[in-house]
Amino acid sequence: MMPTLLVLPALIMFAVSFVKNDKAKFWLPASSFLILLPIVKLFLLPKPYALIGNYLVADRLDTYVLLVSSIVGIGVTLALLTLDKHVKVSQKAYRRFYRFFAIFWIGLTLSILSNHMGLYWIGLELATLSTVYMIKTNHTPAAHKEAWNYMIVGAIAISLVLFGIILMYASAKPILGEEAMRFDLLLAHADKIPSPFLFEMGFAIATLGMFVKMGFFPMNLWLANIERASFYPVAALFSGILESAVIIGFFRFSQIAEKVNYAHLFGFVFVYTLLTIFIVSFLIFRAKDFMRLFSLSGVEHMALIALFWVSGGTFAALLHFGAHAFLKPALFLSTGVLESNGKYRIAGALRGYHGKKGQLFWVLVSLFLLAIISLPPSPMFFSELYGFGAMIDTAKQSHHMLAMIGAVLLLLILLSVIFYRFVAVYQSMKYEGKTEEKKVYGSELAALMLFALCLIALLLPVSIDYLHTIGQG
Amino acid sequence: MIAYLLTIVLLLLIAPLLPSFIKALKMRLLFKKPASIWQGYRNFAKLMHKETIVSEEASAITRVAPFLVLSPLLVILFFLPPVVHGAYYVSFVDAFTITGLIALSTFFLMLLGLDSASAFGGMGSSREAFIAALVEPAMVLTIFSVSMMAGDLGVGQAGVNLAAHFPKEHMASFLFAAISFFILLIAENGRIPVDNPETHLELTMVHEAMILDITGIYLAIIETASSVKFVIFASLFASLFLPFGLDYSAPVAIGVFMLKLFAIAAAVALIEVNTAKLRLFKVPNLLGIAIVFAFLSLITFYVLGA
Amino acid sequence: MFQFDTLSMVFTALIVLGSIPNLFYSQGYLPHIERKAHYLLHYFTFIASMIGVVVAANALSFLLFWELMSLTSWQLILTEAKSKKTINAARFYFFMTHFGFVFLLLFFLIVTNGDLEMGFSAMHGVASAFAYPTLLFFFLVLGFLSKAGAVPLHVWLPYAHPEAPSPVSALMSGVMLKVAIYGMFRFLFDVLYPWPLEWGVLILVIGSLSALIGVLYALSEHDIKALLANHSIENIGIILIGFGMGMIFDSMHLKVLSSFAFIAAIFHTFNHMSFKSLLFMGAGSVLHQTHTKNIEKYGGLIKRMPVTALTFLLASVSISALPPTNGFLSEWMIFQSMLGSSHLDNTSLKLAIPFAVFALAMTGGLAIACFVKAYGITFLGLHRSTNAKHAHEVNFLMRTGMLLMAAVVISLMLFTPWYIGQFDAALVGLGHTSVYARLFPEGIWQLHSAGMHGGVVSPLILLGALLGVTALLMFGYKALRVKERIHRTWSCGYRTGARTQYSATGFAGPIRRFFGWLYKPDEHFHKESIAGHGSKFSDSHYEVHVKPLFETTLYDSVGKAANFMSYWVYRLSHFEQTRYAAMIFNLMLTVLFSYRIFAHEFSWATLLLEGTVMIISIKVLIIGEKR
Amino acid sequence: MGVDFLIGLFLATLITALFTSRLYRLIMWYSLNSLMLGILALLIGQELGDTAMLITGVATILIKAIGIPYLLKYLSQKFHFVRQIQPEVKVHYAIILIPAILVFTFYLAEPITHMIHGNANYVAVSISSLFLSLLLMMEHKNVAPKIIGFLSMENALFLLGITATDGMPMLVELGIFFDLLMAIVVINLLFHKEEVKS
Repeated sequence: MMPTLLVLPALIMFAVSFVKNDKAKFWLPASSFLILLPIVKLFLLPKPYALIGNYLVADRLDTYVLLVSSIVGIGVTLALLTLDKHVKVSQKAYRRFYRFFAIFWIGLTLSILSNHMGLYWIGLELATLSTVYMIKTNHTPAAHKEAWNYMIVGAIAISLVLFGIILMYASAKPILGEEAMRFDLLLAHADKIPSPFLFEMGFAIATLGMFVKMGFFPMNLWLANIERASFYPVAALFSGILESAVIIGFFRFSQIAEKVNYAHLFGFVFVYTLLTIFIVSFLIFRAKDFMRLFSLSGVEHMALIALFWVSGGTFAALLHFGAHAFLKPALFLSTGVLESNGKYRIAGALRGYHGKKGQLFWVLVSLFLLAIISLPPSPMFFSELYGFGAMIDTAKQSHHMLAMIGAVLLLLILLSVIFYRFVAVYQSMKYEGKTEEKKVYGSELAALMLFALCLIALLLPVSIDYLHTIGQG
Repeated sequence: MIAYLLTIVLLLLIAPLLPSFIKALKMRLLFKKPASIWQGYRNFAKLMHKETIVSEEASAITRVAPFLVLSPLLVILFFLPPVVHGAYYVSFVDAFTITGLIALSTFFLMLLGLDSASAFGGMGSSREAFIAALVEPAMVLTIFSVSMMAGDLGVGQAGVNLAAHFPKEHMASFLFAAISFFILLIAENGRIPVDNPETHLELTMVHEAMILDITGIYLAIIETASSVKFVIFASLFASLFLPFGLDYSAPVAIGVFMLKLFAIAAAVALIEVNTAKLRLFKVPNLLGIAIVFAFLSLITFYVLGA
Repeated sequence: MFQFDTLSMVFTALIVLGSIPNLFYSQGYLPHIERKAHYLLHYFTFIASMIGVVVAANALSFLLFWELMSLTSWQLILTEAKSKKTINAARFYFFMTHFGFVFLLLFFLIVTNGDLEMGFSAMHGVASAFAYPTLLFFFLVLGFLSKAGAVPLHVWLPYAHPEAPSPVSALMSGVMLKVAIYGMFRFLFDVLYPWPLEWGVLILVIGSLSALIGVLYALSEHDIKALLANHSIENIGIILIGFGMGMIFDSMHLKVLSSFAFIAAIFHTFNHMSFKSLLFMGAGSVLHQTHTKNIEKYGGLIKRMPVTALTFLLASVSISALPPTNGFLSEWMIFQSMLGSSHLDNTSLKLAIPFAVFALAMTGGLAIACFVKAYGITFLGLHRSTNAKHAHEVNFLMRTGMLLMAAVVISLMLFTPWYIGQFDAALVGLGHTSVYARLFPEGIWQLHSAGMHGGVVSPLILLGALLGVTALLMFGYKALRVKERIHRTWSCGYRTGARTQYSATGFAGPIRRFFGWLYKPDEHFHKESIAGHGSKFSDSHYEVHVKPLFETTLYDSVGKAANFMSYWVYRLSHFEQTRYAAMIFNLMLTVLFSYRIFAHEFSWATLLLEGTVMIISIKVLIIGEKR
Repeated sequence: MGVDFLIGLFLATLITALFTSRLYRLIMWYSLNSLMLGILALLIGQELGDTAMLITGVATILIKAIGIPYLLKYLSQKFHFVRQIQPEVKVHYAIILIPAILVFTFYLAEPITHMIHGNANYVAVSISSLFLSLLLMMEHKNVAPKIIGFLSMENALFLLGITATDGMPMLVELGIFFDLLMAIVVINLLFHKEEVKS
């Protein structure tokens, strides 16, 4: 019952996409709200709650991630209503977009809720493949090229993940048998794995795959290029839902790896993310259009989340994750308006809005822009404080304290490079350039409002308590 | 107390005398027919009877500034070291306050120069600001150095202490301070080689340029202020660097003090006769020497204790 | 969350004193601001966040309010963003303040062990257990001094403050910088106590340099608000000299002198708040009337704007540290504390302190020159532009603001003992010795130095004497009933005009020439000569600009380095467009190899091997051969 | 014994594919590669008596060794692929690289030899075939050989799954097959879209 309810909105979407009626699309946002019902129910149920045997299990972590990604899904369906107002898209392609969006959503819901490495991978692969088609909806040569690109790089990345999963499975099979695919059992028996090196190799390969998929070093620009070439909701889906699914995999794998050998895990992730942020910060320093800017900043934030998580700042990582998952789709969705009709101009993008809707729009976008560089009172401000706190705490217990504090300092300076660029972009958007009239539609505004409300909700004591319990549990 | 007040009155009275004395001495040294040494009083009396012409462009500053130029200097007179042993003196006022009061007077003088919208006034103020900026640090350093040798930061007390115990063990820094202070005396009072009080040529004027548009009683006040300033410097020099002769009975001591003042004036006159006025941009070299000596004096005292 | 000890309350009082007159002024200024809602929202949040910072009781709320303060002040600078200059200044400001925040963040994370809700006193234990306290000190100094604008982190100040609306400039320069000073007090005392001697010397040297450099660049400035901003650097330097002396004395166990120096520093903090706010308000009023910040376009405003001129004069006298003003008193205290050090037996101190004395004295002289220039060129003489000719006194609210701030200045002058009593209480709250009784042993009339054989100053007597003598003289003048005649200024037979007056550039000319080696001025001289004569010309134009040395060396090269780096990173990243498979291949190779080496068995030989293999592989597979 | 032999053949077909410069030949090598994998699965499945693995083996042979190569050939004819595919990495580099990769993976797998009861070399071979597939992908600029590279990567995965873990859970294997099919559908669609546009 519960699993059906969870994928019901996606199924409805899939079904509606075959209806050749223009008005049918209005059903989608309404139906997508339905997903909140089973999720609320999930929150109330005792955890872990088995949805389908041991395959799909809802625990505290994935319920939260599911909620976040579902809200993004709702937001995107809202914003999709007026996609055709901003970009050229045929009715047929539009419906196909919905169809593959539905598959994508189902795949990722599966991934997020899975308690099984294999299922997790299957969901991810399903989502990856369906994305290819979503990219293709845009009939431009660039989109075509990027779709292939995504197909191949995505396939490599996802194969690496599977390869890693098999290695990890192989390492634990002697003690767990076929059950070695289950996250919870692996976690429970992590310290008894007979060949930790094999596990670590598997973990390294799987993590590499996931990192490539999230655009970490050295593949920093591919996601940006793809998001540039495709319609803007794709970028929102990537940053909100796909990355949620990938990062929850990383969370789970690293939880196990932490028990196998914490020092190795930390060293690996620390060096890798530092490298990533180094590259990304300088790429951002030169970024000249919104998509690239936001996409690169997404990479930066994912790297930070990974770093916080392995440093023991689970609360910080989850808060940061939530904030990012709300902020980034909101920004990506607003690029549809900011770059009205394909003009990628940054200067003056926040000018030329009239009426209540316009005013509200630019205020919201400004707030999101400032929140993404973790200015208070954005949740990111707090998550970065706690995250870096966790890092310093780890640093103090290590043998290389000064080196690690130096690394954190470097990291913070790199982040301030990004900060500088964002400030420059924001000022340029608001105070420079010509004023051109731009139109904002209610549906987009509703999506942005939804994200804004969720951001506020993240800071409520209830949610903070919940996130704290995930960290402890 | 009587000696104290008497000294102040006396200093005030001889203030116009000293510049006239220097002028007369100079003229004699140059084999000219000397001007009367009472010329200062005559000028004062003449100016007191004249009407005041106020510039059309000038503002309220012109009407207030002359008083504010004079009053800090008058206040300083009360803080000088005693000239007679056992006389009342204000012991505590330190170098920074005295320098500050002099600077306050200069500040309003410079504003006065700028007020009349004349090119001369601005020029004078600009040059004065330049010179004052370099004089101030040297002066603070010098007086502090001496005060510390004397063992008290209050200038009055320092004068007394120096008279009681001449700092033979700190002769080096004492000498440095004396040289520095003498240069400052010349610079602050606009004597050759820093400024020429007798010229009205725009290339050379500093002090005179500022007060070119001041007339009548205002001019009298400003002139008094400049002579009071000379007296202050001269008596500071006399008390701090020539600290002897206080032990005589009051009239003799005062006489010795007056002699010292005239000796200083004579020294200034001698220097004026023997040097040419420096170009404005050479002035920092001279003041640089003062600053270096002042700094050396402090450092020598601090680090070497000599 | 919040705490209200004496130090916090003292600084809250500072903020309140700085803000209340500003509120009036700001209200008067409001009609000229287009985005009123934006302005008001950020303005009030700004004030509230400053108060939030000084009463915060844990790292979390401190950092929150701190960043909020930066955010709102940044937005306030952008209130009237019309020109590229404003936008660049705002960006630079925000970046610098964030840069400082980074260090503060690190500091707090280290001293709280990541538990940000820890109180300040609990941090002390963590900090003393930390192996490298000097590192913490450096973080703290970089964090707070970048906000306070001490050398070499001062470069943003002369850009940011002039671009903000005038009430905000007054708040930023007058009040916000002091919040950083509060931070220094709070965390050096509560968390990092006791201090090694070197820390104090460092602060002293930074302070001396800031004081000198600030005033020197102020002199070369023609933009009145930038001039004032440069003076803020100078005054922060003076405060830091006092602060450094306090630290030095404390590490030498001279508790009384230490308290004295700290009190001097706080007192100067208050004084600077009062007169700098007043000066910025005055400058704002002038700007408001003449629509230019260029000092060369002013002149003669005293006749048109008497209230502004009078208050500006008061503030100018005070900031120039001339007796008997409050500015003089605090500098006097700092001087006295430095001279209390004559018997300290430490060679580095014996060299550093005379240098600081010299710097402070030099600063005083140059500050006088600078304010004669600022006041004389702005308010005296003839108007140099049409706008200046038609200027009027500003509206009632703005005048009220200025007068109220003038009242604050005067109150600091008159009620020095009371204020010092409060500062003393704050220091006692921080665990220092009370020195109030030593400073005022004979009642409120005389302020004694805490040092041995220290000097004494009696602000009230001095003020009374000066006022008395002046009044007497003026009364005498009145009694003489002198005849007065009004006449044009004589200018060698030519007509007196605005163009024959001395300009600000000319005024500062000698000093600029003397310090030419430091300024390296950028001169533009253009002359239309007649018939080839060098000395005869119909038209000429002379302009001189001074770009700060630190900016041209330090900041520009950092910017260049960032550009260079990003260029190469960008070029490298573009390999992934065509060679993604090779990238992933090499990445896998590196990661697995490293895991093998680091996770299984480590040896330098294999590490070297890995390096070699990776270089070859990257060369062959990614970079490829040159075409 | 037979298992080792088949693995050797699997690797050999993959390496040969690396040097191929014709598309159809490449497809054939891929088909042979998949065939080896299928036979391997059947062999091991029979040894272990694992029906799931037998099914996998049959499916591998049907889909990967016959179905996909056929489909690819069909697509290439339909959409006129470039059939002359010159590897970008020069042969003399490849000659050094391939043994280097093998040596490296054996060195990599050395620590696990005494950790697991199975043969650690299987893991090594699987990883090296993963690397070789990546090499195949980076050698070619055209899309078709890249797809084959991706498919051989899938084969490397299966090899690992079959040899190192003695078979994965049925559910996972089916899932992988399902995804593979979907990948083919998407590839087909992508080509079709290209057709429609041009």
